[in-house]
Formats: sequence, C-alpha cells, structure tokens
Amino acid sequence: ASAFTACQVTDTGGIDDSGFNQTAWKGVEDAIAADGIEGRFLESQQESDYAANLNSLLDGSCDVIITVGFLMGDATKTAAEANPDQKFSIVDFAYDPTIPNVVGQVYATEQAAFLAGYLAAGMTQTGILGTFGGINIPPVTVFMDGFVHGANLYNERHGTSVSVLGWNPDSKEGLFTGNFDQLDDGRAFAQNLYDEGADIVMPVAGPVGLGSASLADELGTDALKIIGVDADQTQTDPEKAHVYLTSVLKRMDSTVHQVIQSAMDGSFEGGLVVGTLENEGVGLAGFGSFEDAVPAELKAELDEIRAGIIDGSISVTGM
Amino acid sequence: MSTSIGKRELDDAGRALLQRASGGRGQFEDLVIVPIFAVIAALVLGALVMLATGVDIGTIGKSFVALGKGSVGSLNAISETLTSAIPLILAGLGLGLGFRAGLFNIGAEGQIVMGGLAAAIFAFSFPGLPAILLIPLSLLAGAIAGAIYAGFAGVLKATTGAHEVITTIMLNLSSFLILIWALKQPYVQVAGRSDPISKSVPEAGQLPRLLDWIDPNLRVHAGLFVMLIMVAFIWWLLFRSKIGFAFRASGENPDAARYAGMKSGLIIVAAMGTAGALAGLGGASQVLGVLERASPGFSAGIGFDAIALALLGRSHPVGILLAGLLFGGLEAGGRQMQVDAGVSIDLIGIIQALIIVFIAAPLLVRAIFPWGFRKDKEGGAA
Amino acid sequence: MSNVTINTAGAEQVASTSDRRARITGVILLLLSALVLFALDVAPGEVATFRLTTVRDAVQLPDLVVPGGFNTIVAALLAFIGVRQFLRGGGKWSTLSIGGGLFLVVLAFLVWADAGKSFNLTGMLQATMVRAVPIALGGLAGVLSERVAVVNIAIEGMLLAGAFTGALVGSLIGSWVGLFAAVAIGGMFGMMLAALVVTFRMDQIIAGVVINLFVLGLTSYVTSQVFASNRWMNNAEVFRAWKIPLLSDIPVLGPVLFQQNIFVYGALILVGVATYYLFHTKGGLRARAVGEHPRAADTLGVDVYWTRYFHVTLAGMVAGFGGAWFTLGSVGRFDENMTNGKGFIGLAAMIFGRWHPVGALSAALIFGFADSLQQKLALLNTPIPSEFLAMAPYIATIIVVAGLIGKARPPAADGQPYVKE
Amino acid sequence: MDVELRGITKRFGPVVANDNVNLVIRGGEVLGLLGENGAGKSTMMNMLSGLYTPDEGEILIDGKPVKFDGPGDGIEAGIGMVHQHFMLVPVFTVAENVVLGVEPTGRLGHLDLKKARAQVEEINQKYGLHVPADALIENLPVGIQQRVEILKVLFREADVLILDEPTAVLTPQEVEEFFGIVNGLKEAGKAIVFITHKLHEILAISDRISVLRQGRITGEGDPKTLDEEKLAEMMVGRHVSFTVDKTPAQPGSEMLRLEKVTLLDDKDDRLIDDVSFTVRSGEIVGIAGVQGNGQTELVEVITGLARGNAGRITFAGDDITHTSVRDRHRRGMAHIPEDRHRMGMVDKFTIAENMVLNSYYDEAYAAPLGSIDWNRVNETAAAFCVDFDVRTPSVFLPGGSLSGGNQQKMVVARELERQTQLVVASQPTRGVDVGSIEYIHKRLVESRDEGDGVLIVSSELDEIMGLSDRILVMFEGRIVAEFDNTGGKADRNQVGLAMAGATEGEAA
Ligand SMILES: Nc1ncnc2c1ncn2[C@@H]1O[C@H](COP(=O)(O)OP(=O)(O)OP(=O)(O)O)[C@@H](O)[C@H]1O
Ligand SMILES: Nc1ncnc2c1ncn2[C@@H]1O[C@H](COP(=O)(O)OP(=O)(O)OP(=O)(O)O)[C@@H](O)[C@H]1O
Ligand SMILES: [Mg+2]
Ligand SMILES: [Mg+2]
Repeated sequence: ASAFTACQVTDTGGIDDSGFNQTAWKGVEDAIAADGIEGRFLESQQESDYAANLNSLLDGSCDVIITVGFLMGDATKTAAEANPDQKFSIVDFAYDPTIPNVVGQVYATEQAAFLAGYLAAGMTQTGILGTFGGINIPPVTVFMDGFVHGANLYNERHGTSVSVLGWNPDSKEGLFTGNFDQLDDGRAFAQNLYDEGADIVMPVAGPVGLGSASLADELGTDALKIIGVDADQTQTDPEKAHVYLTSVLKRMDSTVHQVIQSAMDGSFEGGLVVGTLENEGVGLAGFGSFEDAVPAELKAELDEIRAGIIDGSISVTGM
Repeated sequence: MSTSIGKRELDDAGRALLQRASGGRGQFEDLVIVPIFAVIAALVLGALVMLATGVDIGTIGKSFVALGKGSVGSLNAISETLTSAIPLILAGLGLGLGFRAGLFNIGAEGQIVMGGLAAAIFAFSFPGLPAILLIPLSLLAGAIAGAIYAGFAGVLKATTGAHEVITTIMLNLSSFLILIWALKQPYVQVAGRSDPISKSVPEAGQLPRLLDWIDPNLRVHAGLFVMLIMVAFIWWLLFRSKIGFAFRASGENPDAARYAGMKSGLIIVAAMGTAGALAGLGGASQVLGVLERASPGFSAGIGFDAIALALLGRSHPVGILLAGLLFGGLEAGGRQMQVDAGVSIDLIGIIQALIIVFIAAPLLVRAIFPWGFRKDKEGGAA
Repeated sequence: MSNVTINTAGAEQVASTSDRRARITGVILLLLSALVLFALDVAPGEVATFRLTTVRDAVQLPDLVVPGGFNTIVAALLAFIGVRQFLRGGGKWSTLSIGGGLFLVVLAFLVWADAGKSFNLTGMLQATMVRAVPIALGGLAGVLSERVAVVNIAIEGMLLAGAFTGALVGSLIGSWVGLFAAVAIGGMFGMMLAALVVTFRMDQIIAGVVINLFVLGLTSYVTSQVFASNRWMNNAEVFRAWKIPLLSDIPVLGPVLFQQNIFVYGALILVGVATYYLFHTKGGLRARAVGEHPRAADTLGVDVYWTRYFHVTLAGMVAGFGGAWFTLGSVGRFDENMTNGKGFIGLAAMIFGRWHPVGALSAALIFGFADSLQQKLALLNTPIPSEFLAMAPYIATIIVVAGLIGKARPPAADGQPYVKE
Repeated sequence: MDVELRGITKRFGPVVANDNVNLVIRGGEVLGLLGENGAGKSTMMNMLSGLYTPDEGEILIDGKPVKFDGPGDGIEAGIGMVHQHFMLVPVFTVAENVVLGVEPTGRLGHLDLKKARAQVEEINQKYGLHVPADALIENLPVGIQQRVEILKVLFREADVLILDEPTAVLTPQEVEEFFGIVNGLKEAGKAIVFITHKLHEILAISDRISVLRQGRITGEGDPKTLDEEKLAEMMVGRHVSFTVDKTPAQPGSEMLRLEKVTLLDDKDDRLIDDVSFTVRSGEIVGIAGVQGNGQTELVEVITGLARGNAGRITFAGDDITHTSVRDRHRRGMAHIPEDRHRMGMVDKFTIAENMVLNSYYDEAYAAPLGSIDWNRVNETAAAFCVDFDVRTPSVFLPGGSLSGGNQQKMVVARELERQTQLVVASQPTRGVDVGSIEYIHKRLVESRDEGDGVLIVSSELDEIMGLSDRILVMFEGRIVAEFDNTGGKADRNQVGLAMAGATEGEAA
C-alpha cells in the first residue's frame, strides 16, 4: 500500500469526455504503465462536488492530486492552501501569484492551432475553411484564433484568399453550439459550414466534434476533412481516423505525466508548466491517412513556421 | 338573511360533523412501509444493474455500505446531505406551489440560474455592506430575479394563454446562454481570468458555515435556516393563508375559482412569481453558501431534480422536505460510493429513479411485496 | 293579464371583442413596421444574396438577389396591414395578419443580416428539415399518448433509450437491427409508462419524470462503465441520405425534401399515417374518445385500459425511432445525455401543434428553421452576440406560442387516471 | 326480454350503496325508479349495465344468470343505459358518438362515416328522433344531446333501456316529445327503466314504480293507485309539501336594474340582446326560457363573470357595470351557479373548504397575518350542513364524495346562509330530490320575505310558476314577455308559448 498514488478529480465533463479529463487521465495511465504507480479518479457531476471530492481525497492516501479544468481553480486553491503538505496540480489553469504546492499546467494552444490553420489553408480546394466552438470562452477560442491567424499567414505568403468561416478574431464572435455534449450539433454545424463551401472544418467542442467526423465520413474526405483538437483524434476516434487531416494537440497527458514524475523523484515544485511547441506540450499530430496527400513543400513550410514560432520570429496573434 | 356566517353555536349533530376521519392502517402503510420497501427494492435492482455490468459482489456490498456512510454515517456525511438538500428543497417548494396552483412550471432550472447570477452580482457589487445586510439583500436579489424570470412565463400565460410548459422550457434553455454571456461581461467577470467566471462573493455576503468550528470542511451553511423557514412559510401560505386558498382553488378547478371571485390572471402571475422566487432563492443560497461565485452550469440540473422532488413530496411542503433529504442523502452517498468502491456516480441516478417509482406507485410495491401489507381492500384504496 | 314586451329592437352600436383584438393587432403590426424601418434598415444600394446551390452542385442556379429596398417595402406593407387592421379589421384576419406580419419581419431580418453578404438558402432549408426530425417525432409520440389522455413527459427518456439502443445494437449486429431494437426499446418504455400509470395508477407526470431519470442514469452508467473501454460497442453505421430518383433533382425542393435519410422520410410518413389513423379510422376514433371522455368510451364497450396501453406503447415506438436518429441517423455513436432536452422541445411542439400530428410537425419545422437560421446568422458576423443568436429558436417559439397560438385545448381527460369504478 | 336483479349488494368503502336489492324488469313495460339523492339508483343501474360489478347477488336475463365484466358485456346482452351525466364526447359529431365502439369500417380500417350517417338517419326516422347526424355535440342543446344518448342505445339494438334522470335538463315541451319516444319504444317491446325526481313524470309514464331508500327497495306500487303525495312519502319517509307556501310579495326598493345590456360572442352574435329589467327587494322574479336562450350569459353578466358589451347594471342604486365578481359578492349578491360541478365547487376540497369557497376572505374567518381561521370555518360549515341536511359523516370529506343532490344542497347552503341583498339562483334544484327541493324553495322564499331581491333562472317551468312573483320570458337573448304571477295568476300556457318564441300577437 506504500505505492505512489496519483489521484484525479474530473470536472463535470467526466472521465470519458474525449477531451481534457480523458487526456489528463491518460497521463496518469501512462505513469501507471511506465512507473508502476497507482491511480484513481473521482468524477464530479456538479460544481458543488469539486470541494467535496477534493475533501475526500485529503486523507493522505494520494501523493499528488490532479484537478482538471479552470472551473476547479477556486476549489483547488482552497484545498491547497488548507493542506500545504499535499501536492496538487491543476490542468488548464494558472495561479498568479503561484501557490507553493500547486503546479498549474497551461498550454500555448494557439501555436499549434496556428500550424493547423496554415496547413488547412494549404490543403483546401474550395478556399474556404470552417471552425466552430462549444461555447464562446477563451479556452475554446484560442484554438480558433490560432487557426484563423495561421490561415492568414498562408494567404500572406501565397497570395491566396482562403477564408475562415465561423470565427472573427476581432469581434470575438462566431459559430458556437452552446454545449459540449450534443453530438448531432457537431454534424449539423459542420454541415452548415460545408454548405457554405468549407471543405476543412475544425470543431472545438469536445465530443461534439465526433459528430462532425461522422459527417465527413459520410460525405467522403474529398468533400470534407476534419481537424481534431486536444488529443490525436486518430487515436481517440479510431473508427473515423481517416477523416482527420491532423489534430491540434494539447499534450495534457504529457504534462500530467511529467508532474507525476517530478512528484515521484522529489523535484516537485509549485509554479507553472506551460506547454508550447518548443517543449512539445502542444503540437500538431501526424497527417494520418493524408500523409501522402500533404505536399512535401507544405510540410517543409510547416516545419519552418514551427521553428519560427519557437524562436519568436513568427507571431501567432496575427500582429 | 338573518343568519350570519362565522359565529355559530353547534348542536350535537353539528359537532359530530367535526370528527376527522382517522387515517388508519392504510395511511400508515403508505407513509412508512411503502417507502421502506421502495428503498430496499431500488437498492436490490441497483445491485442487479451492477452485476449485469460486471461489478463483483464484494464491490457491490462495499458500495452500499459507502452509500449509507456517505449520507448519514458521519457528521460530514450529514453535513453534505443537508448541503445538497438545501437548493433542491427550495426549488422543489416553488414547483410544488406551482403544481398546487395548477401550473406545470418546469422552469426552476432557469430561475435558479437567474437567482444565483443576480445574488452573486449583487453581493460583489456592494462589498462594503455588513453581513447582516448583505446576506439578506443578496438572497432577496436572487429571489427577485427568479420571480421576474418566472413571472415572465406567468404574464405570458395570463395575457395570451401561452402554455407554461413551452415557455418555461424555452426560458430554461435561454437562461444558460444568458448566464454565459453575462459572465463574460467586464463588470461581472473576475479580473485576470479569461474564462467566464463571476467575481467572488465577498466574505460578508457568504452564508456562514454552521459547523466550521468543528471542522472547516463541513459545508452545511446558514441556507439551511432559510430553507426550513421557507418550508414552514409555504406550508402556511398554502394551507392557512387566503392567497394559498386561492392558489389551491384555481389549481383544482379554475372555473370555480373564477366563480368565487378569484382573479385567475393575478393568481397565475403570483403563483409563478412565488415559485420563481423560491427557485431563485435556491440558486442564491447555492452561490452564496457553497460556490461563492457564479460560473457556467452552476445550476447543475437542480431545477430538474426538483421536479421529481416536488412530485414525490406530493406538492406538500413537508413531503418536499423529506424527499429533498432523501435526494440529498443519495447525492452525498453517491459520492462516497465513488470514493470507496469506484462505482460510477451515474448509478445513483438509476437508484433515485427506482426509489421514486416505488414510492409513487404504492400499488406496485404492494404487488411486489404482498406479505408486507394487510389484504383488506379498504387499506389499499387511497 | 299583463303581457308586456319590454324589448324594443334597437341595434345600438356596441364595441365587440373582435374589434378590440383587431385594434391590438393593428398596433402590433405598426410597431413591427417601425422595427423594420429603423432597426432593420438596409441601405438601398446594398443587396442580400441568397445562394440556391453550392459550388459543388451539378446544376447551378442563379443566386437570389434581394435589394435593400425590400425592407422599406416590407415596412410599408406592415404599416398598411396594420392600419387596415386598426381601422376595420376583425375576425379571422387578425390572426392571419399577425402570422403574415411575423413572416414578413423574419424575411426583412434575413435581408438585413445578409445585406452585402451571401449564404446558402437551400442548405438552410435542408438543415431545417433535419433538425426538425427528432422534435417532430418526439411531438408525434406526445400526440399519440396524450390523445389517449396519458401525459408523456417520458419522451425525453424514450428518445435517449432509442439513441442508446440504436448505437449499441447497431454496432453489435447492424444498423437495421439497431433501428428495430431502438423502436422496440422505445415501445418497451412506452409499455412501462402505461403499466405505471394505467395499472399501478401512478401520477402520470411522476411516472414520466422517473423514466427520464432512469434512462439517463442507466445509459450514462453503461456509457462510462462499458462503452469507455469497449469503443467497438459504440460505433454504428449511419443511415446515409437516400436520394429519391428524379424528385431529388428538383432545384431547392429536391435537396430539401428528397435527399434525406430514412429518418426524415420516416418522420414525414409517420405524421401522415398518424393523421390518417387518428382522424379517419376506427382505432383513431376510439383513441380520441378515450382521451376526451374515457367513461363514455367505457360505457360503449371500448376497453380504456387496453387503448391506453396500445397507444402509449405506440408512442414509445415512435419516440424510439426518433431516438435512433441521434445515433443511426446522425453521428453513429452514443454519448451521455445526447438528446439534451429535445424530448421536452418535442412536448412543446405537441402543445404548440395543438395535439395534432401535422401541427407538431409544423412546430418542429419552425423550431428547426430558427435553429438553422441562427447558425447562418453566426456566420454572417451580425453584431448580435452568439449566445443571443443561439437563443433564437427558443425566443421564436415563445413569440409564436404567445402571439399566434394562445390557449390550446388539450384532450379533455388529459393527465387523469381512469378508474373503472 | 326480462331482467332480474337478485340480492344485489354494492359497497363503496364504508358506504353501502345497494343493500340486498331485488328487482324485476319486463319487456314492453316502463319501470319507474324513485329515491332520494344518494339512495343508490344510479349505482344499481350501473351494475345492470355492466359498468360496476356487484359485490354480492346476481343478475338474470330471461332466467339465466349472467356476469358482466364490462359495459361491453351489458351491451352484448342487450342492455343499454342513458347515464345521469351525459356520456358523450363533446368534440365528436353525433354520428361519431353513436357509432363509437361499433364503427362501420371500409378497407384499411377506414372509418365509414357515410354509412354511419345513414344508419343514424335510419333510426332517426324509425323513432322520430330528429337528430342532426353531422352536428358537433358541444353545439347542440341538451335536449338534443339527450336524444343522442337514446340513439346510441337504440343503435346497439338494446332491448332493455335504462334512463337515469333523462328529463332533468329538458324543457316541458321536450319532455312531452321525449315521452312520445319512450312510449314508442315500449310499444316496440323494449323494457325501460326510468329514473327521475319528478313525481308527476313518473306517474305519467310508468307502468310500475319501485322506491329505493338508503340502498334498499322500500316500496313498490301501481301508478294508477298512487299520487304524488304518497310517492313522496314513500321516498322521504315524511309528508312533503309541493306547493310553495308564500304570502303575496311586498316589493320594496329596487335591488337590481339592467338597462339595455348586450353581450356579443366571438363572432359578434348577440347572446344577450338589449335586455332591461329590474328586481325589487322582497320579490322573486323568475326568468323562464328554454335553455340556451341567453340565460346562462345573463347570469354571468349580472354576477360579473362576463362583461357586457353595452348597457348598465345597478345594484341597490350603485352602478356595478364594471365591478368585479368579488365586489358584487361583497355587496351582498349571492349566486347559485347553474353547473355546480364546473363552477360551484371544487371536488377535491373538503366540504368545509367548499363552504367558504367564495367567502374565505370574509372578516368572520380572518385570523392574524392574512390567515384563515379554520376552526371557525369548520364550525360554520358543520352548522350549514345541519341546516340544509347535507348528508355526510364529516365536513372533512371531499366535496366530490357527496351524491349529486347533496352537492347541490352544499352550494345552496353556502349562498343562502350569508348576509345577502340579492340572490341570483340558476337552476337551484336541478337533480335534487323532492324533500330537498321543498327545503330549498322554502329558503328562497324566506330570503324574499327578509327583504332580499331574488332572481331565479330555471328551465323548470313548474319551479318558475310556483316560486315567482313576476315572470320574465327569455327567448333568443331577449326578454320577450313579462307576466305578473301574484297568487299564481300567470297562465302556464301563455308562458309556455312565449318560451317557444311565439310573438306577442300569437301569445295574446
Ligand atoms: N378545512 C380545514 N380545516 C382545518 N384545517 C385545515 C383545513 N384545510 C387545511 N387545513 C390545514 O392544513 C394542513 C395541511 O393540510 P393537508 O396536509 O391535509 O393538505 P392537503 O391539501 O390535504 O394535502 P394532500 O393533498 O397532500 O393530502 C392540515 O394539517 C390542516 O391543519
Ligand atoms: N364511485 C363511487 N365512489 C364512492 N361512493 C360512491 C360512488 N358512486 C356512488 N357512491 C355513493 O353511493 C351512494 C349511492 O349513490 P348513487 O349515485 O347511486 O345515488 P342516486 O340514487 O343515483 O342519487 P342521485 O339522485 O343524487 O343521483 C351515495 O352515497 C354515493 O355517495
Ligand atoms: Mg392531506
Ligand atoms: Mg343518480
């Protein structure tokens, strides 16, 4: 019973949300496989569960407690301050100022989404791309921002006029399903974008995106391709793997695994872990079944831009 | 006529009419035995579901122990049960009152959202006020917001006849969107956060925790008193007050109510408004007592659970109180089940549903457990 | 003998109720006219372009180009009808005018939002149909059970059960079997509802709420306990769109009506069949009698209990079919609570449609229209926040219910249990 | 066909509705069945028709015992019942109502309404019923609805017809016609059970009479040797007076005045057309008329339930044209509504609660903080029940558990026991047994003698003739005639003619 134990508390999305709860849990599972630790999780059904779930893990049986999502920010803070000896880490949230026993894990998602936008602009036949989100909140819209700016850079460099439907980075308004669980919205919204000419769509709405994949599967990938988000969707949605042009990775599994390892080897230190292209906390997945379809020049350009972003010569904010 | 109402000397024949029919064994069976069997039957079926999905017997046993432990097994468990029950009961009271007045208001969820949002905004807008003012005023803000939101459906029904089921469903769906929009407004959103979360309720606006002198983690808060007062108040309102009489009369027979000079439009708006105020209060107490700020989805389906609650409690304040405690216990116990046995918390939903089925259909329980009841016909017919 | 006739026939001028209604209608229309004139004003030079075909279509139709002056004309038209109503309207024209007025306002709104831009009108109408399907089927299930006086709050649960079963059986065996299983499971829950309310005399609303809770709990539990680790159990083949030869080639109408999957056709056919059944057959007559006056039906030897069992089961099957749409007709996989209130909206459609299958379908279409409209508007960069756009279907429903439908009369015995003696 | 009930007992919880009843019904004969409210008449007939099953005893048809599992079996065996409360679906047409359960169908289960219509016409012809097959029930006057009920039974070729208070809602003319139909049926060999509270009717139509009291048959008799007095005594167990004892009216000040009151419906048709009249204190004014000629609406306008489109109403000198129901009630206007089920009471409320349905806000019941003083309410209710002989074991039982007649007494008690100035009574004794009618009439006259104005609206011409000091006749929304009835001097025939819409010239 003295094995190292990592515990996770999910937000209301649940452990199998095909999104960040699941990806973070994958980090724990990786640690179980690689380092032989024990792992357990508690799901929250509503916000008032956060504090209660955290409390029930505070009996000392967990070596590190991982919480997921910005909604748990306050609850985690309260618990961490009341239990300074307990190690915590929160995914997708940062404290300012930092708390000594909490590691915040945040991601420069726009960097990876930027690459996706560039890629998509290079791949579109119709010259129209589409994106939509779950709700209009920054964790969602950073993807959309990056995507649009990436496509713009492509236009700039190639003199094309690829447009992105569904998000306007200036007015901060766009296309949103209003939820993260109605899969058929994913299909309908993708259909809407498709009807307006889009042939590559990036849904940023958790499992709702699976509905978009289903539409692409039906229409055929010549007509519609999907860009996945969070995890490599060819892995999390293997049945529809062929429709994903690529995925914008937010490597929560990797950062979670890192944090667990640091807690194990004693190097744990409160503060911030930022996933970037540079440290591979974010990135672009492979091109899956489009590996051959993506021109070599485009691949080269992407590598060059990646480097540009890392060294700061390319801004992902469109400035 | 010379006879005046009110003061009358009664003869023996008159006094005989004042005998109340005693409930007898049938009532006892319905009130005590049926619920006990209902809980047992629900747990057994819940166990079968777990077995069917490959959970082993040991774990099943462990999870039921955890259910008990998590709901009433410790001070913390009781505190959690009460904490969960507070908003459920408040919203349930509102729905029950609406049902009594013949209004099928399923809008508690939206009213909770509005109430909670308003309470949070009010509380952080006046951080300078002392607790003695800030808490009641914030609660009031929540109640008023809920009342207005529900009153909207009431006014529509009273003036155009628009069915409240439709309008309240639509208002529920709209409320989530309004909430998210509101939480992104600079005035509401907490500084330095990019996600939609309201500013925190200042210390003085928070409903004080009742047992934090024993253990700071005990979350039961002063909303408990608000809830209990409301149970008593609604009981009084429905069964003792004039307006309650009018509510019940219009609920049972709107034509008779009109005949009796009750204003149907006014009653609809008043009943919806009161119901909305209660749901809003539920939202406010959740925000001021537990969450300490408003965020997307803070209503967490309380308004929908409250429908089941109001129905289960037969729209009677005391019934709703008991049903709310049961639901709160299941919620708290369900969390413990997850912690101790690793069983998915979704199972609690199934058990909840089964318990309601059995409580609400005494005939079903009698059919399953025939030996638990007397055979006579009188006892059975309610 | 005194036999006095008091009454001297004198037709005095009296203000009638219809006059008053006409006046209110008139004022509303004038307000709408002002709204169009000032809030939805489009510069005369600007045009709104509605595309009827996509670049991918074989046959290309010219775009529908509406000049900005259209809105001025609409405003004038509204003002005209308004004044007319105010001065000498009345009777059935009042409702008609409001209905027409709202329609005109919607058109003006579209032109305003689309001014200087363009969108695909055909796509929007096609989406309207698709989005209406689960609501129409939910509404139809409601009609079938409430016509025999059983209030069916459980539609939501039945949809969810259908969606779940469709995905599970569809993945394990095949989509057709999955579809039948979904229908069967819906029927089973219908029968369960009937048993609870008819045989065990449980309150109808409680019974419905319970079924919803139960299905939600069970499907969520299985999803997290089983599907999460066995993805192959939750990956069914989707029924694809099936073009009806010739008809599907009709411009605009073809894609909207004849290039859909079996669920859309199914919904349309079921609505037709249900209408015929309810209003033109023996079974329908008995069903309606049971819903209006069960004791009368009983005294004539109609078996009230059986009739209720039968129709509520039927309603469950319809809802099961509608539920399968979410998985087999749309995305091929199940997710927790994926119906997310569509059943309740179906219930609203039923009331809105006055307990008539065609009414429920129409209501569902209005809802579907508002829904697909808001998706288009979100693409057009209107100054309205996306949250408010997403509210469009809900607000449209409220406006129509309040403005046009008013009081609707449910079957007289709706919600009441029937006790034989 | 002969039917026999042998040793039938039926209980509802503690209530024994029928107690060891024996009864024989023969073909070609009308059996009159008589009994107080709640005596168990309807219950017995419901068992005969298969709607209820007896707890004990058996039913024999032509000597053979039968067992009915539902009304379907009763119909099968040739027993048809016309229920006390209409068993018609209001939103269906006549034809649809008639064929329900035995529908003629075409291919694909298509409902053959054409055939149904033809079949209805055929019976219409045969028995002279004159019912429009395509009309919606809700648009038909009750008299015609009654015939639809009979049509339904005949359509099923019933040999035994049970008619439970079929004449309660009919006008004298309609009753005449109805008796013609019943006699025709009798001649066709049908067995008929006829239930009514109107003694002269039962004497006129029956071949044999049975009297039911507290669930038992307490007397049988031959109508030729009986008269109303004796019948009433058999029924109630005491002497009942049929004539209303009253002294000549002493009209005082004007209580109620209507001036040119007009009410339009949705389609702008005139429901009430330019009606003017007055009611003075100390007099009873009766409004006679065939139901559906605007009386219902007239009462609604007077009591404030409906707003007239034109005209003026004054009450004790004050203009009340635009005041609320409650205001009029407060000023001392009592209202006995026409349809007690729909308006007069709340079934699920206790008798006590029903007794204060429209006076719960009164000072007399006020407790602190806007509460109602329930103890006072309950005591008052008990006293009312005693006064009006409302038969119940407790005032805490639901109002709906009372028998129909007792429900009516409850409503009348509530309205008449108050301090009033004007009583508006609509069909005050509908469905009430003779003993209770006597009492209600007595109380109405008492109200008058204490200085109230009394306005009685009734389709029961006898009631109007017996009670009123002045009679107004309403026809098609207008007051077409007025008669002075001091000392009962109005001519019954004249009134009847005016009710049928005869013009003044014809009437004179
Ligand atoms: N007529 C009455 N006389 C005295 N008290 C009354 C009366 N009506 C209601 N009350 C009071 O109100 C309280 C609540 O009434 P009760 O519980 O019977 O409500 P109810 O409407 O019958 O509820 P349910 O329908 O659930 O049985 C009772 O305890 C009783 O004291
Ligand atoms: N369904 C029922 N449930 C309970 N009690 C009933 C029911 N039907 C009738 N009763 C009771 O049985 C008794 C006989 O009622 P029944 O309707 O047969 O009287 P009735 O002679 O037809 O009276 P009325 O002249 O008022 O119609 C009454 O006390 C009544 O309250
Ligand atoms: Mg009670
Ligand atoms: Mg009777």
